This record gives sequence, C-alpha cells and structure tokens, in this order.
Amino acid sequence: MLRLCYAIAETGYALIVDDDALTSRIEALVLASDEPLTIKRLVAVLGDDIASGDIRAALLELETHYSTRGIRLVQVADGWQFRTADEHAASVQQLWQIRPSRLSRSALETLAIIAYRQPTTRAEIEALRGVKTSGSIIATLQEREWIKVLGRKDVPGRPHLYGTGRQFLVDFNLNSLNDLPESSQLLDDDEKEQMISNHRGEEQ
Amino acid sequence: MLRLCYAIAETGYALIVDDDALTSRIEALVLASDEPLTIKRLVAVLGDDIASGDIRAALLELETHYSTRGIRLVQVADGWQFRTADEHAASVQQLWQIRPSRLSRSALETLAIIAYRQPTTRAEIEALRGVKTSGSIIATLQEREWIKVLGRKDVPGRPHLYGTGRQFLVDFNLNSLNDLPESSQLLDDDEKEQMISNHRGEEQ
Amino acid sequence: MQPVQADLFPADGDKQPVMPPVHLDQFEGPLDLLLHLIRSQQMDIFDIPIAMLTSQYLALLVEPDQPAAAQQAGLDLDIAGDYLVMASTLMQLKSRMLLPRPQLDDEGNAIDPRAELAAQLIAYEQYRLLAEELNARPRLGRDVFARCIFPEAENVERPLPEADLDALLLAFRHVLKRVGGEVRHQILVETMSVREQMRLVLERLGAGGMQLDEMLQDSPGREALVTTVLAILELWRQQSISVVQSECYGSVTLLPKQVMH
Repeated sequence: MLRLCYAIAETGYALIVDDDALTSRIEALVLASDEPLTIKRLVAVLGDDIASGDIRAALLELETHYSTRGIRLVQVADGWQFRTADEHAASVQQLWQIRPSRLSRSALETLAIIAYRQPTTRAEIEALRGVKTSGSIIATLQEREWIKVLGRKDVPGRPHLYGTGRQFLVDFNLNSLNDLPESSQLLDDDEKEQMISNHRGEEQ
Repeated sequence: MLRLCYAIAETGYALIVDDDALTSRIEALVLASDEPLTIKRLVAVLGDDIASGDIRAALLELETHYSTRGIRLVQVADGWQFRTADEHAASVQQLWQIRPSRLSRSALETLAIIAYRQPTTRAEIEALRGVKTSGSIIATLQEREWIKVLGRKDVPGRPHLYGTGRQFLVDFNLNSLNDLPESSQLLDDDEKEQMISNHRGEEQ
Repeated sequence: MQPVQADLFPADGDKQPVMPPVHLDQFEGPLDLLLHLIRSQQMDIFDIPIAMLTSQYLALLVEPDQPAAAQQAGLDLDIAGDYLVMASTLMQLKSRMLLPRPQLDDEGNAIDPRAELAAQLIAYEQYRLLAEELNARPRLGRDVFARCIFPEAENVERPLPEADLDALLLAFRHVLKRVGGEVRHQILVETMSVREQMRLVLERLGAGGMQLDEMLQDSPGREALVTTVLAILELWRQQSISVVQSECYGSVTLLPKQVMH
C-alpha cells in the first residue's frame, strides 16, 4: 500500500485527489455536516447534474485517502462522517477528561437481543435471558436512542415491540443492521432443534 | 524538522505523514476537540516527554497536507482547528439551509443546567456535567441569546453568573420559567427509587 | 426460605468435584450460572449430567458464605424467583431422566427431556457472545469521536441551532441521572440570598433604568421572584435605587441612584 503511494507520488499523480473539485467539495461538506451525511443529501446539495455514481466514487477515494490517517472517513447509518481513528481513543479520552462509561452486562445482553431479534418484546427478552428485565435497563437504552418502540404485538396485553433506532447504528459504527457482527451465524429455533436432534442421532 | 518536511513534500514523498504516529494523534485530537486546540493543551494531553517543538512541527506538517484539500487545518486566535475551505462556502451554506444544525448533547446539557440552576457559573456546570464546558458552547448559546451573563459571583476569580434570556422563553415556547417541568418530574418513580437506594448503598 | 430449601434438597457435597468459589451476584441469572458450571467443567451441553449439575446449582443457591450483597439480592423475590424456577426445572429434569420408559415423539423417537434446556442455554450463550462483540465494537463517544467544533468558514453565515424543548428536558434528565438526583435536591433547598439578589439587581441596573416586568421576567421560579422583589424593596428602602410609576397601573421603572443625580 505504502509502496504504491510512493510510486504515485513519484510520478506526480498524488495530487489528483486535490485537483478533483467534486471530491474536495464533498470533503468539506462531510466535515460541515453535524451528522453522518447521506448520498441523498449530497445529491440535494450538489445538484442534479452530478451523478450519484460520481459522488460514491469520490467518497470511496476519500475513504481510501483517510484510511491510514489519524482521522477516518467512515460510513455509518447510511451516511458518511469523519471520526477519529480508534487507536487514538485513549488520547481523546484524556483530552475530554472522561473515563469511558461502561455498559452493564444486562444492558448489553438486552441490547444484543433487541438488535438481533427485532421486533421483539420484553417477554421474549426475558425468556432468552432467563431473568426479569428491569424497567431501568429499557429506559436507559431508550434514552440513548439505541432502542425504540416499533409498535405493539397483537397478542393479549398488546406488549410493546422493541427494535433498534438510527442512533444505535451511529454510535456502534454500523452502516446498517446487516453489519452486525456474525449475524449470519445466529441460529434460528429450527436450526437449534436440528442441532440437538442431530446430536442425539449421533449418539444412537 | 520543518525544513525536512518541505523538502520531502517537494520531492513527492508527502505521504510519509501517514507513518508518523504523533502527527496522526494530533490530527485526531484536533478533530475531536471542542474548541480550537492550543499547543499548550496538546502538551498537557500528550505528556511531557513530547517536545512542544515536535508538536508544532506536526501541526505545520498537517497544515501543509491540508492546504490543498477541501478541508483545512487553520490556526485561529486561540489554537488549531479544521475548517472547510473557503471556496466551498456556497455548498456548505446550502447544506445548512437544507438541514439546520442541531444543538449538541453537551450544549443541551449546559443550557438545561443554566435554565434550572440560574444564576450559575461555569464551574458549577462543569461539576454537574463531570466534564469541561467549552467556551464555544457558551458562545453559541449566547449568540442564540438563550443565555446571558447576569453578573459576577462574589468569589475569588469573580466568575460570570449565567442565566437564561428572554429569547430562551420565546424559542422554547415557554410563557415563563415556571413552565419548565419540575426537575423531579423528569425522573420516573423507578429511577427515583433506584437513586435513593444507590444513595443508601453508598452511605453504608 | 433458603434454609427450608436446603433441607428439601440436600447438596450432597461429598460427591462434588472441588469448584472455585463463585457468588450469585457475579451472574446475570440462572442461565448464566448454569453456563458457567457447564463450561468451566467442560460438560457436554448436549449431554448434560443433570444430577451433578442440579446438586451444584442448588449448593450455590444456598451457599452460606455468599457476600452480603448477594444475600440481600437473594431476598429480592424477583431475582430469587428466577433462580428458584430454574431449580425446580432442574429437579424435574433429574426425575424425568430416571424414568424407565422415555417419552416418545410423533415419530416414535425418544425425547430427551434435556433438549429444551440445552436449546435455551445455546440461545442464551449466543446472545451473551453477541453482547460482548457489540461491546467490543468501536463506540462513538467512547473509542471514536466525531468533530466537535463547528468548521466555520469566514464567508459562511451559519444558521443558529433550533430550539427543541424535548431534547432540552431529555438532556437535563441525563444530568440528573448521572449525578444521582442531587441536582433536584439542591434546587429545592437552594436558598437565594436577598443580598446576592440585591447585588444582581444593582448590576443589571448599572447600564440604566429597567422595567420591573423585565427584571422579574428573568427570575426563575417563585422563590427567585420573591427574592428579587424583596431585593428591590430593600434597595428602595436603602435609597440605592428609585422606583418610578408615572401613571396608575402603568409600568414600573427601576432606576439606579446615579441616574437620578
């Protein structure tokens, strides 16, 4: 990678990024935006005569440029945002004089279940965890806007159905729910059943 | 050091910047800082073993790197910060017209504390929030005429006493400050219960 | 409650392998505890030695040297309830395992009574892992940070932020929760000193006269209002300020003394 950069620099094409007015404009817009900037909004600002394909290409060019720097251009919640590289976490924490706040295991487990099983009810969460879920955990997660009520389930008592909100993607550095770690490896109930009966089969 | 950087840039090896851990850290710190970052503050965060000369050199290196990009690293009166390049002013302006900026969480917390505790000082706000309150937050709130200086507190240093201004009531649709809900109403019973028991726990 | 249970289900301690001491308050619930027992002893989750697991589990429930916090937690019906339900499930499984003739499913296969528990444990273990992975991701505000100061350019006028009362109240809730409600407490007992308020009134009149309405409008809450009025009256009495009302029911103007001379 580095070698390649040098080669480019030597042949004098390193400045191609800087010459590209569109890339430069997009770089400024991403910095100016208060939240992750979507391609849709970029199209709205840049005007119809600029193809969204070109915008996408410019963003990827910027992403590559920043991939080895102290700040990164990352894609979160379907938008783009500059963020500090995570290897500088300790320095920034020191700048902010904060200690990283820790989430309790119960809160994390509840959040994970909601993220992977949404829409889901409190009863389902409790069945999976084998313990009561305190109202304050739900409240904390809602307050951080990581989870929200999506509606009510059509069963007696009409319990709330919970799912994750946009802020969950923003805060956990996810572009979409598909980026959740190992979601593909989650077994559904049928598969678990299968695993257990297979196992029994082997023994017999 | 400086001379060396320029020399490198001229010969086309500008990308060597990416290898420099200190420069990378400083780049991240400038992005994350809530006010223009001074060298003094950088020295405090980075530790005594890093010479301020090296910090200065890294900043100049970054300034050079960004001088041809869509965002710039600029030195303003009280430190360094990232700004959008002047030539993109029109696009940036357009972005904000589409989406007016939102108040940051820190700004909201600061405003809320001032509203509920006025007259109050910056030190009190910081004690409640547990983090430093930046001058730029106070400045934004003052610019919006939501807060104003009511006077000075009669303690050493004679710090400013802040309170809300009339525009605060107008913009937040309040007839008077009495329309702000009692702070105790903001917490539900569970939470109050929990706080009381936490409190008791600490005392034991 | 606990001693009774100990009598009913003696924890046949002599048969048990030596386990490192654990306490209930380390666990998120019965499933977490069972997984710990199973994984730390490398039991096969698909072939759980129910008898051994049950006695170990019960022994932990009635463990006499649980720390005080857990003893207290043990008395919490909600938490104790979850652990006790699991205890009875385990006891039931244990007895069903002893049945000479196993139950059969529709196709005539023997049903392993432990299958449901195993499925529950596997599901829980998965989410426990996913929770850890979620926690390990770089999180905004903990590991990674977005830009904080506005990147103003000289020739751009930035629209000022919009007001949002809900967001404001939510933000204050955060502060309250973080400081454990202390703010509320302080607000209620905070006594505003008339002397301080007198100084403030004088300072605000420093630039010239002011309408009484305007002066009072900025006083938050009843207490502040009263204090401000008291301060004005006191200043008037001391002849530090003048109070002028030019017509009946007209507006009241406060003037600093200097202006009068």
